[in-house]
Amino acid sequence: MNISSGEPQAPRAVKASSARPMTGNEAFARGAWEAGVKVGAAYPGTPSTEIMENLATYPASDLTAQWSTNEKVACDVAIGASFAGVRALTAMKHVGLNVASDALMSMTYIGANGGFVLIVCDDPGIHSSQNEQDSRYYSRLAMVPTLEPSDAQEALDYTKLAFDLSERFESPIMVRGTTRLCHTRSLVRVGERREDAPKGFVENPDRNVMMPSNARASHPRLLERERNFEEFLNDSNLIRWEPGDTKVGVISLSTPYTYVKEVIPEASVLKLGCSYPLPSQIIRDFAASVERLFVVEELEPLVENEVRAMGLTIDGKKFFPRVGELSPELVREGFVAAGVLEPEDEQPGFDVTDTPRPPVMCAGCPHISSYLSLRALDARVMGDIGCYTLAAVHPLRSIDTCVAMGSSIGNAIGLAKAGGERRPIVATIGDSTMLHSGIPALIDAVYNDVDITVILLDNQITAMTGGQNHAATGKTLRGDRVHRIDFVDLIKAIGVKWVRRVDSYDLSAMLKTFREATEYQGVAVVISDRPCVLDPVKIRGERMEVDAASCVACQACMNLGCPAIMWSDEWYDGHHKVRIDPDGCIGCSLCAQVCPTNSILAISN
Amino acid sequence: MDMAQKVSAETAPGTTPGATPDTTNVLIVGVGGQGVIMVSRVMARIGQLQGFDVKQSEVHGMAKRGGVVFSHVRFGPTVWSPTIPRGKADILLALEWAEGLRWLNYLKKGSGTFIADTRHIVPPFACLDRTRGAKLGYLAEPPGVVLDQVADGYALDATALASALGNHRVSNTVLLGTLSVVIGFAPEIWQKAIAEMVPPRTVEVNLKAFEAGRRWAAAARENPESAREHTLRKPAVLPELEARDFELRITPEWCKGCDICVKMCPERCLSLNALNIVELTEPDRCTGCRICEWLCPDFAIDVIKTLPETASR
Amino acid sequence: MENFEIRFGGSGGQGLQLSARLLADALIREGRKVARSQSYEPTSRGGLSRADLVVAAKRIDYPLITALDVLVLLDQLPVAVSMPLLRPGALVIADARRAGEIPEGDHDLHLLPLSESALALGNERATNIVALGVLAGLGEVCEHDTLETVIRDGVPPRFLDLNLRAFAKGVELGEAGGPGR
Amino acid sequence: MDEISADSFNIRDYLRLELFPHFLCPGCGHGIALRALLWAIHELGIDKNDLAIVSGIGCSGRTGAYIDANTFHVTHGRPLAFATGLALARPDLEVVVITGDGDCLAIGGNHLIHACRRNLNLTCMMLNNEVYGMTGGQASPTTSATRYTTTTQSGSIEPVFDACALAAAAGAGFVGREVTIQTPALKNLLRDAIAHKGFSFVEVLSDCTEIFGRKNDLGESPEMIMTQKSTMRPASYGVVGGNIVDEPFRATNLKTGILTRTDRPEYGAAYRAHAAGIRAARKS
Amino acid sequence: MPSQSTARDLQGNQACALGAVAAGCRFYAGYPITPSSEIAETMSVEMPRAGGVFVQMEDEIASLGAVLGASMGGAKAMTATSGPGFSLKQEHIGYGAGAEIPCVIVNVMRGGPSTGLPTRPSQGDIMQSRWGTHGDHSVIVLAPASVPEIFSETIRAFALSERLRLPVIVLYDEVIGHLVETVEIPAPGTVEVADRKWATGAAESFQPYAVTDDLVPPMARPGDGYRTHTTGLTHLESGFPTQEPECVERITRRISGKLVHHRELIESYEAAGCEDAEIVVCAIGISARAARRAVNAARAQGIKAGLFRPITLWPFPESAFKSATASARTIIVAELNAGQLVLEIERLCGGARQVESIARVDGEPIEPAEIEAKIRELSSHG
Repeated sequence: MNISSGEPQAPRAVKASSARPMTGNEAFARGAWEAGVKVGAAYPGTPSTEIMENLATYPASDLTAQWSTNEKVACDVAIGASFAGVRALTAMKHVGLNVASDALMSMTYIGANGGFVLIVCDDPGIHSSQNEQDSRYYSRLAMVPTLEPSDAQEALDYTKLAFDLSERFESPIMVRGTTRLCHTRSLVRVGERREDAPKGFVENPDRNVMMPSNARASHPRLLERERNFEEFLNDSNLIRWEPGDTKVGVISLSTPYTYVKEVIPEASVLKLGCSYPLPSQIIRDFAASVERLFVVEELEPLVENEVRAMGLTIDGKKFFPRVGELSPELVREGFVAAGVLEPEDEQPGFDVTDTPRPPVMCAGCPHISSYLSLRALDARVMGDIGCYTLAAVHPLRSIDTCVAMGSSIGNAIGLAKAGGERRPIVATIGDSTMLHSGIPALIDAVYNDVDITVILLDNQITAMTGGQNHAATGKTLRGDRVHRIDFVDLIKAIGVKWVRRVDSYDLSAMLKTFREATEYQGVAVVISDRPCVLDPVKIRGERMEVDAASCVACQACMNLGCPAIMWSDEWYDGHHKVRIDPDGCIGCSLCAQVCPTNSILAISN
Repeated sequence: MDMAQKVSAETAPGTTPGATPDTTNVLIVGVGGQGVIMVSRVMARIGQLQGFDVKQSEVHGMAKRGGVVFSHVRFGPTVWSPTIPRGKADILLALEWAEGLRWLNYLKKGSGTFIADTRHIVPPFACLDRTRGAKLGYLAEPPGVVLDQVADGYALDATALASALGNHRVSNTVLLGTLSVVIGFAPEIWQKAIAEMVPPRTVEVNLKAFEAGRRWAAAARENPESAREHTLRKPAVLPELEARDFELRITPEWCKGCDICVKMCPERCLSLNALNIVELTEPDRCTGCRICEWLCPDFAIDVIKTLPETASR
Repeated sequence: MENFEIRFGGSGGQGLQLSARLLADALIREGRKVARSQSYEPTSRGGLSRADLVVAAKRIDYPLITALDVLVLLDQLPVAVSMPLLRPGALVIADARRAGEIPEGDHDLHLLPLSESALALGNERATNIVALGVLAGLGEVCEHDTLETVIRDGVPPRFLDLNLRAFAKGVELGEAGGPGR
Repeated sequence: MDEISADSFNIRDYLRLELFPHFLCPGCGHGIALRALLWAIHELGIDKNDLAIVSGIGCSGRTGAYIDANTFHVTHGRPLAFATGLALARPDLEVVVITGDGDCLAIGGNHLIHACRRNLNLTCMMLNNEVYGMTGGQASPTTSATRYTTTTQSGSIEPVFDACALAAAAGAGFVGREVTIQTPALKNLLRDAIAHKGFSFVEVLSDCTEIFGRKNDLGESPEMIMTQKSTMRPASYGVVGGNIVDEPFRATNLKTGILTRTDRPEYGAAYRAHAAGIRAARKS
Repeated sequence: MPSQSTARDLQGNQACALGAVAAGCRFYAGYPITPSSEIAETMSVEMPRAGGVFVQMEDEIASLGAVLGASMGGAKAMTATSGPGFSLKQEHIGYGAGAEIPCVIVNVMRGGPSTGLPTRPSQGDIMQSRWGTHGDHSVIVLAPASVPEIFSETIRAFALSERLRLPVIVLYDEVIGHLVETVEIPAPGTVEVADRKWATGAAESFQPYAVTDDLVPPMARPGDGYRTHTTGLTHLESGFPTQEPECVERITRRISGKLVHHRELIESYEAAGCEDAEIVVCAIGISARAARRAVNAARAQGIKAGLFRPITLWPFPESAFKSATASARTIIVAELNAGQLVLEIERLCGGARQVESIARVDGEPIEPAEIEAKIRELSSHG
C-alpha cells in the first residue's frame, strides 16, 4: 500500500515534457508492448477495439496482433500462447467476455505459464452496447484478480504490472477499462519494452488438462491464490491511502476516483487499483480512520457489498446511481444528498432549444435497401448486432428483435419452431457477426430443417466498430492479404440449398430475391452484396440531386433514412419538398429508385 | 460539517468549485466528420506544450457520421476528471450551430466564451415529422439570441471563410484561429500543434485558415457590433403554413383488394380487412402523402385536404 | 356527222388525250353531247394509247365506242385493235411515217405526213394538232373555227404559235385530201 | 416558398362515376395510368368538354369510357386513324389516344409509325402490359422472351419491339416512357406530352397481374409495379437524350422519362397554313 | 361569283370529288388505288381550297378510320377506294353503321377477286357493298351510271348519310369512273347542304342514342358540352355498352328501322319504257348504259322492252321495281360479274317471272349488242 502525503495530489508526477498524450486504449497497448507481450488476439468491440489496433502498430517482429473470429477464439489463442510460455493479451468489450468466459473459466483453473492478461472494457452509460453489465462479477466468478486503472498512465502501468502478476501468481489477470477511460487522452510517461526469453511449453497434464479429477484438485489452488494476492495487495502501490479530512472517507476506483478528487478533494480517499480481491485489512483500517465511509464506484455495488460484508458501515449506491456512467456532477450530487457537500446555487440555464441528433445510418448504407425490402415483405425480422440495428427505429422500423452477437439465426429458428407466425421469418446478420457466431446457428437451422430466411448483410467489413477486417475480407489486422472466405461456398458447404447474392443497390432485385427466398421452404440465404460506404474503399457513384420543379413532397425518399436527404425550403401540397446534400450523397441511387416522380437524378453534367 | 462549510466557502464566482482553480475547460462540439477530434487534440497539445497536465475525453457514439460529437479538453497544473462538469466550461467551441446550443449549458454562465460556426447541419431526424405543414425539427435560435446571453461570444461563418480558402473542411482550423485569440499563447505554438495534427498536404491551407480565424477574431474584438452584423447568418425562418386538415376517404365498393396501397404506404397505415377491402387502421400515422391515392388503380382512395374555414383561400 | 364515234389511236405520249379533249370541247361548243373515254392501262408512255369520243346530238346512251366513224392513227400500235371496230366507209386518217401499214378494207384512208409536218414545224409533238387540223380540213367532223378557238383557249401560250401553225398545216393537208382510197 | 398544391385535382370531376367500380382486374396498372392522364389534363387546364379520348380495343381501350369527356371507343388497332381524322377536322379539341401494346404495335403498328411520321398534334398513351389481357393472355409484340402466355406455353421466343425507339425512329416529336408506380412522373410526362405540339408517344409500363404476372411468377401487383420501376432508368427529366442514373450501381435496361423531344412542324398547323396559302393565292 | 351553273367536261371520278365538295364535304382521307385515285387527287386540290382537310393515310383502313374520326368531330367526310381497299374498309363500315357515324365511301369497282384486274371494269362488289361487313347492319348504296349522276348522287350520298347517320356507299364501275362527260355544275351555294341533326338541350339528360320519332337520334358534337361515349360495342341509348337481350334487340331494330322508315327519301331509280314492257332489263352503271341503247334498239324493232335501273342499289327499290315490272314477262339482269344483282331480282320476282342473266366476267364492259341480242332472243317476236 502506498500512503500519500496529506496534500491533495495528482495521481502521477507526470511532466508534460517527458510524456505524450494517449488514450486509455493506446496506453493499454503500450503497457502490453512494454511488458513484452508476444501474442495479442481480440475481436473488435466498442470501446475496446483500439487496444488491438494499437498493439498492431508495434513492430511485427515484436509481437503478433490479430483479429480472431470471436472473443472466445481470441481468448483461446491467448491461452495457447500462455501455454507456450510467452506473454499473451486478449482484449474485449464486456459482452465479449460473455463469449470468452467459457475459456476463461477453465484458464483460471489452469493458470498462466506465460503472462496472460485479459483487458475487458465495460460500457457504463451504454454508449454503444446492448447492455450495461458489470464485468467485475466475472472477477469473482472466475476468481481472476482484476486491476482497475483510473487514467491512461495507470492503464499502461497496470497492464504492465498485470503480466508480472500473472506469472507471479500463475493466474490470468483481468484489467478493466471503461468507455471513459478507453477514450480519454491524458499524458503518459512511457518506458521501454522488456524482452523475456520464451519459457517454452511446460508439460504438466495434471494442471493443463481440465478433466474432472484435475479440476477438483485445482479448485483449492484458486482459493489459495486469492489469499496470496490479497496479501500482495497490502504492500502494493495498487492500493493508495490518501489521508485527508477524517470526517469523510471515500473508497473509490477507476475513473470515479478522479471525480471524487475533483469534487471533494479534501476527503480521505482510499484508491483501489484492484477490485478483486479486496484488501480487507486496509479497508478496515481506513474505515476506522474516518467518521463517515463512502464508496464511489460505477455500476454494481460490488466493493460496497463486500465492505458491508466485512461488517463495516458504508454508503454507496444509496447516493451514487447504480445505473449509467458517473460524472463529477453525479458524484457531487451524491455527496450533497449525503449531506457532505452543500448544494450549489441553482444557476438559471441558457434559454436555447435542443435539436435532436440521434445516430443514423450513413448515406448510401447498403443495409438500407435490405430493410426497405423486408418492410415491404412484411417480414418478422430477427436482428443482430451491428450498424443495422438502427433499422429498428424510424424510418426503416423493420427489425423486431436484437439479442446478442450472432443470436438472430437462433432466434429465428426458435420463432419458426414455435409455430404460429404467419409472416415470413427472417434473420438479418452482418458478415463479421455471421463469422463470429452465426455459423453454428446456421448449421443448426439446416440440421433441424427449419423454414427461415437468413439475410447476410455482407458489407465486407466490421463496420460498427470502425472498419475492422475479418476472415471474409481477405486481410489481417496488419493489412496482410490472406485467404478470403467465400460466403457462398461456406454456406453451401453447411448444406444450405438456396443461396443467392443480390446487389444491395438494386431495390427491386432485392425485393424479388427476398420474396423468393421467403417463399422457399427451408433455409434460404440471401447475401446483400455491397461494401460499407466508409470502409475499406470509399465508393462514389454519380451524386444525386432533386429536381424541385417536379418534386411533389411525398417524401417517399425519406423512408430510406438517408442523412443526405432532407427538407428543402420549397413546399408542395403542405409538405416540404426534399433536397440532397451533395457532400453527403454517395450516389447509391436508392432514393431515385423509390422516387415516384423521377425527380431524383444524377448530377452528371 | 466543517468541511462542507469549507468547500462551500470556496464556491465563488469565476472559479471552479472543488477543482483546481486554474484548470481551463474547453468543450469542443460538432457533428461527426467535422473534425472535432482534430481540434481537441490540437487544444490538448497546446495545453501540453504550455507545460500543463492535460486530459481530453471523447466518446464514440453509434453514429460514425452525422452524429453528435463532443470532446472535453481540460488543462492546468493538475487535472482530475476527464470530463467537464455541466456549467464549468470556460470555452465552448462549436463547429456547428445547433451543437453549440445543445452544449451551451456546459458553459460558465457568467464568464464563459462561446465560439461557434453559424453553419447549420440539419440532421435527418429533424425532418422526421411528415405530417402536413410540419416544422423542421432544427430549431436553432439565431446568433443574436445566443450572443446576448453569453459573457463573451463569437459567431462566425467559419465554413464560408474556409470555403474562401478553397477547402470548406478547414472551418475547424478557422475556429481554432479565433480560439487562439481568446485563449492567448503564442501563435507559433498553435501553428506547431496544427502542423503536427493535420495531414501533411493540408498543412498550408490549415495554417491559412488559422490566420483567417485570428484575423476575424481580432476584427471582431475591435468592433464587436460590426462583426456581429457581418457574420450573422440569416436565421432559419420557417414558413408557417395554415394548418390544414386532411382525410383519407375510402370508397369500399370500388376497392378490389389489390394490396398496392397497403404495401406502398410509407407509414403502414393501411391494411386489408377480412373482406379484402382496404381500411385505414393506423390513422394517426397517416401523413396525407397521397401515395395510396396515386397508386390505387381503382380510385378507391381519395385524400381530401381542407383549409380551415378562417383561411382566405 | 350528227352522231358519230371517233378514236384517236397511237402510243403513249403522243398527245392523243389532248386531241380528244380539244375536239370534245369544240363539239360541245357546237352543241353536241360527248362522252370521252380512254385506254386505261398501267403504261403511260410508249404503250398503246387511245382516246375515244362518242358524240351525239342529244343524250348519249352508251358512252363507249361500238363502231368507229372516224379513226385517227398516229402510230402502228393501235391499228390491229382498231380496224375491226370500223363502221363501213369510216374515215381513217393515218400518219404516213408511223402508221403506214393500214390493211385494206371498206374505209376512206388518208395516209398523210402528219409527223413529218410537225417535224418540219420544229416539234414532232405537235403531230396531234396537225391531226386535228386534218379533221378540220376534211370538214366532216368539226368546224374549223371552233377547233381553232379551243386550241387558242386550251393550249399553253408558249406553245400556241406552234400549235396554230401545226393546226394550219393540218387543215392544209386535210383540204388537200391526200392519198385516199 | 412556392406553395404548389395538388388540392384542386379531384379525379372524380373527370370520371363517369355511374360506371364505377370499373371492370379492370385488381391491381391493374391501367387504373393508375388513367389517374395520371386525368391529373395531367387537370394541370393543363383542359376543359373536359374539349377533350376527346379515342381508344382502341382491349383492356386499355375500355378505360376511355370511364372518362367524363368526349370518348370514342373505336376498332382494334385503329384509334390513331380515328384520332387523325378527328384532330384534323377539329384542331380545337385536345385529342388523346389510349391504346395497348397489341392494339398499338401489332394490328395498329402501321398507324403508329405513320402517325409518328405525320406528326399531327395528338397524344398517344400506350399501356404496355406485355400481353393481350382482354382475350385471355396471349403473347403480344412486347411480350419478353421466355415469358409464358396462353400462346407461348413454353415461353416466348419472339423478339420484342422497343416501342419508344420505334416511335422515335418513325419521327414522333415527343417520345417518353414511364412506369405506373411513378404516378406523378407519369403525370408530368403525360402533361408534357399533351402540351407538346405534334405527335407525342408515351409508353406506360403497366402491369397485368391476374393474367400475366401470375403465369410468370412476377409477384403480386405491388411487387410488379416496383420491379417495373427498378428495371427502368430515368432519363434526365426535360433533357433530350439526357444522362441516366445507373453507373456504377444499377443494372437496368429501358430508359424512362422524356426520350425524344424535337420541334418538327406539326402536321395540322402546317396543313392549315399550306391550305390558307393556296386559298390566298387563288384570290389574288 | 357566277350565279349560273357551268357545264364542265368532267371525268367520273372528278365529278365525284366535286359533288362531295358541293355537298359540304370538308374532310377527305384516302389511299391511292386504281381506278379511284383521281378522286383523291382531285380532293387534294379541292379540300384546301374549300377550307377542308385532305389527308393521304397509310392504308384504306386508316382512311375510313380517319373519316369516321373526322365525322365524329362533326365534319362531313368521305373516302374513296376500289376492290381491295373496299375489302379493308369493311370493319369500319360496320363501325359507322353500329355507332351511327355519317360518312361517304366511294367504291370504284374493278375486277376481282384479290388484286384482280386493277384497270378493268367490274360490278363485282354489288353484294359486298351490302353485306361486306359482319353482322346485321344498315348501309345505303348508290349506283350512278353517268358522270353527271356521279356528281348528283355523291351530293345525295352526303345528304342521306347526314340525315340518317349511317355510312353511304357510292358504287360505280371503272368505266363510269373514267368516262368524261359534261356535267352541269350548279353555282356555288345553290346546292342544298344537308346537315345532321345536332344535339340540343340539357347535357345531363341527353341520350346520344335516344329513340326519336324518325329513329335518327341527334348527334352530340364534341366541345358542345355533351361529353358522350361512342363505341362499336352494342350500346344503350346512353351510349354505354349493353348485353341485355331486350336492349340489344331494341337498338338493333331501331338502326335497321331507319332504312324502312326513310325508304322514300332513300330510294331512287330510273324506269324507262317499263309501262308496257314485256322484257325489262335491269342493270346498273355501264351495264345500264348498254342496256339503255339495247332497249332503245329493241323498241325501234318493235319489241316491248324497258329498262329498270336502280340508282339506290341498296336498299333495293323493291316496290318501284315491282311496279315497273308489273307487265313484264321476262327480266334480263345485265351485270359485270358472275351474277349478283340477279340474285336479288330472282328473290324479288319469287319465280313469278323469267329472270335471265347476262353476266360478263372477262374484264370488258357488256356491249349494247349483247343485250339487244338477248332481248331479241327472249322477245315474243323472236
